[in-house]
Amino acid sequence: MTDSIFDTAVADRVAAEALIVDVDGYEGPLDLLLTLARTQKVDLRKISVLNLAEQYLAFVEKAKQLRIELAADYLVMAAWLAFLKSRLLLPPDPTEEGPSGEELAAHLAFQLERLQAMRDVSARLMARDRLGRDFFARGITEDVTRVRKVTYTATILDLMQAYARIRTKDEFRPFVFDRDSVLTMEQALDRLRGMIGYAGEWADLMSFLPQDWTGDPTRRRSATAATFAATLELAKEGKVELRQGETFAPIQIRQKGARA
Amino acid sequence: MTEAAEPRESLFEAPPIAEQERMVEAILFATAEPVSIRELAGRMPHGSDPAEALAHLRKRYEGRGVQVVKVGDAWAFRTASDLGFLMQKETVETRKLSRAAIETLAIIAYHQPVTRAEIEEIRGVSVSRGTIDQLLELEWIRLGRRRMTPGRPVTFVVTEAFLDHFGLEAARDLPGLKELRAAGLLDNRPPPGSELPEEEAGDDHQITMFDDNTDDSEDPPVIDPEDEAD
Amino acid sequence: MTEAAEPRESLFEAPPIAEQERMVEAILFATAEPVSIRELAGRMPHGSDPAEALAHLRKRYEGRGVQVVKVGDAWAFRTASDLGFLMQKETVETRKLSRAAIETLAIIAYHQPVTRAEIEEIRGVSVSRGTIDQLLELEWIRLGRRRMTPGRPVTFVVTEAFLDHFGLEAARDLPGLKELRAAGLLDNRPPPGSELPEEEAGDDHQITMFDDNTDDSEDPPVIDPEDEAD
Repeated sequence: MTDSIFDTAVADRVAAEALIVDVDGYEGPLDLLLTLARTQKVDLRKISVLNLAEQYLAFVEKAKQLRIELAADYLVMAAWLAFLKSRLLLPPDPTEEGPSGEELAAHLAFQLERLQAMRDVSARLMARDRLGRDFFARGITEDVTRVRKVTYTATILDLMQAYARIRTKDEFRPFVFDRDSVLTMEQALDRLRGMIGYAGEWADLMSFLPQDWTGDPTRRRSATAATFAATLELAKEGKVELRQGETFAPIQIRQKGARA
Repeated sequence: MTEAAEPRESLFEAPPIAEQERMVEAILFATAEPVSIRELAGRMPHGSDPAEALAHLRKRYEGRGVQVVKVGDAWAFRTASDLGFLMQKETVETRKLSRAAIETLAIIAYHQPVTRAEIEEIRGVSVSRGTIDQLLELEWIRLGRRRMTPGRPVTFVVTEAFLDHFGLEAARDLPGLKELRAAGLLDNRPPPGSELPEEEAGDDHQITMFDDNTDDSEDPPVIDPEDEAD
Repeated sequence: MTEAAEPRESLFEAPPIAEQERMVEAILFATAEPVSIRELAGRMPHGSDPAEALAHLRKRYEGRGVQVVKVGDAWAFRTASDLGFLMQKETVETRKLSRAAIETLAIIAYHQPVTRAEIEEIRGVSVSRGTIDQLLELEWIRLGRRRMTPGRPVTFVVTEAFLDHFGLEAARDLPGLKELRAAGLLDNRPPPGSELPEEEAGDDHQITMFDDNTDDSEDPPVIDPEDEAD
């Protein structure tokens, strides 16, 4: 009996020392609090937060004595717990704003319980049958070959439009005079140079058209345009003069200087 | 199998054969290469008879989607050969035929049998080998008879597959220029209903367009488009 | 194989269900990755009912050495876990996870979607960059939707690979989830006196998160983090 009491006392002392020595082993103040809470050996829901705060503060005090440097977050937690402790011990001040000591304590208890719960489920999760350890996927996998197949498609509409396009292109191709219906300007010029010497008097441009180019409208148009262009060329050369009475009136030409 | 070598082991009870079959199944499934009987025996509890279990397993998978097959002197699961097509993931990509291809196809359809030189003359540009090849590959055109002219050039004609695809009974059912114009297809406007599924678009137009042709079913299937050209 | 291009093909009769079952069997056997119903449907002939075929297949493999298992909204063959001892050779040595990594993983799984600040609040210690990176690298977690709170922090959720690794059909099958929820331990309970309005964060969301899915088994069991982002 005494043995067991003694043992417990020793175990607690060893644990307390271990706490201090292993301070680096804790994953932060909450983890440390959880470890301390376990030493209360009660359901986390029934934990005395006041006791816990005192345990923690005692721990920090001891660490200081042993000149163990505690990380800042352990000290922040200590300050907060000291504040919590005073709140819990002093009668509530009705004029004071903010949450009560009980509320803060309850939240701390909740945090500890939640952390513990997460630890528990972590263990349960990791203990599950796991892929590659307890159950296995197919060892020989067959690659799925990706065949990229391109199909071309066209609709009957595309087809008809394409054909229409080709034929329409034919119909509306840039208009080109067929050779035998075109009097070129060069031809007209040659012809005019030969005739201009005889144009002493004003004469209608149309009278200079070749005889066989006056009948067919297509040929007449071409010959007219070419002859007119040729007279402009001769006027530029200073060989002929042109005049026109009014818009659309006949254009007349004569040799320049004929009257001079 | 190993009993003979290690008589004492056989005193331990081997798992029931059904259980051994499960084991072989799992091992063949999970192992990265085919597994020999010997290796099976090495991995299964003593006293097991992998050959016997394997025989059961083979039987069980007869006619299934996967088969237990022998590879060298080892065993493995393999896809049933008739299901090999499932191991191909086909991504079908549908593309519009290029303008050059569709024009070439149209000329062949309207003028068949037609030589390449003639196609080029009608299109006004040269026809690339690729375009013809593509149409041949699609099986929408095929080689016709050689033309009995100097050089005996090959001709092209459209195929049954072409008619099928375009929903035509015969190439002569294609509307001529006059009908195309009547249908508004000679406009440069974006074609009405170009977004429609082909069958719909096809049918609608066919009704209007083919009225002209319906009664002369005896006509040569080659349409002379010049008939309608004005 | 051109069916995709021609929806009318679906009018053709689908293969008999027994044949579809073979196909699903072959497809699932061929790969180590879980295959979704959708992908199955994409690879099987039109009109097939992969879900139905799967149900048959699952039944067929009950008690066998390999099993048809559900992983999220996908399916895979896995060896029966009681036969793991046969597979020593195949065992994949996974890097041992640190305690921090394991706890972080559990917190993400049970609280998803969860922000880094929330993980730190639960563990009472800052989360080192390497921890998250390691879990991301293992592809056990991924980014969820950003939280619609000031700073729009990123959230983390677990992946299908996580479910696969731990043999879970869905996140709602996590061990002890129901009890934790019932005990209010999955509530996002802000510290008293903090700025957050208390009602906003709490249990309602969590309950919805897991209960929504319970009765429609076809739903992707990987919880869609989008649903819960507030």
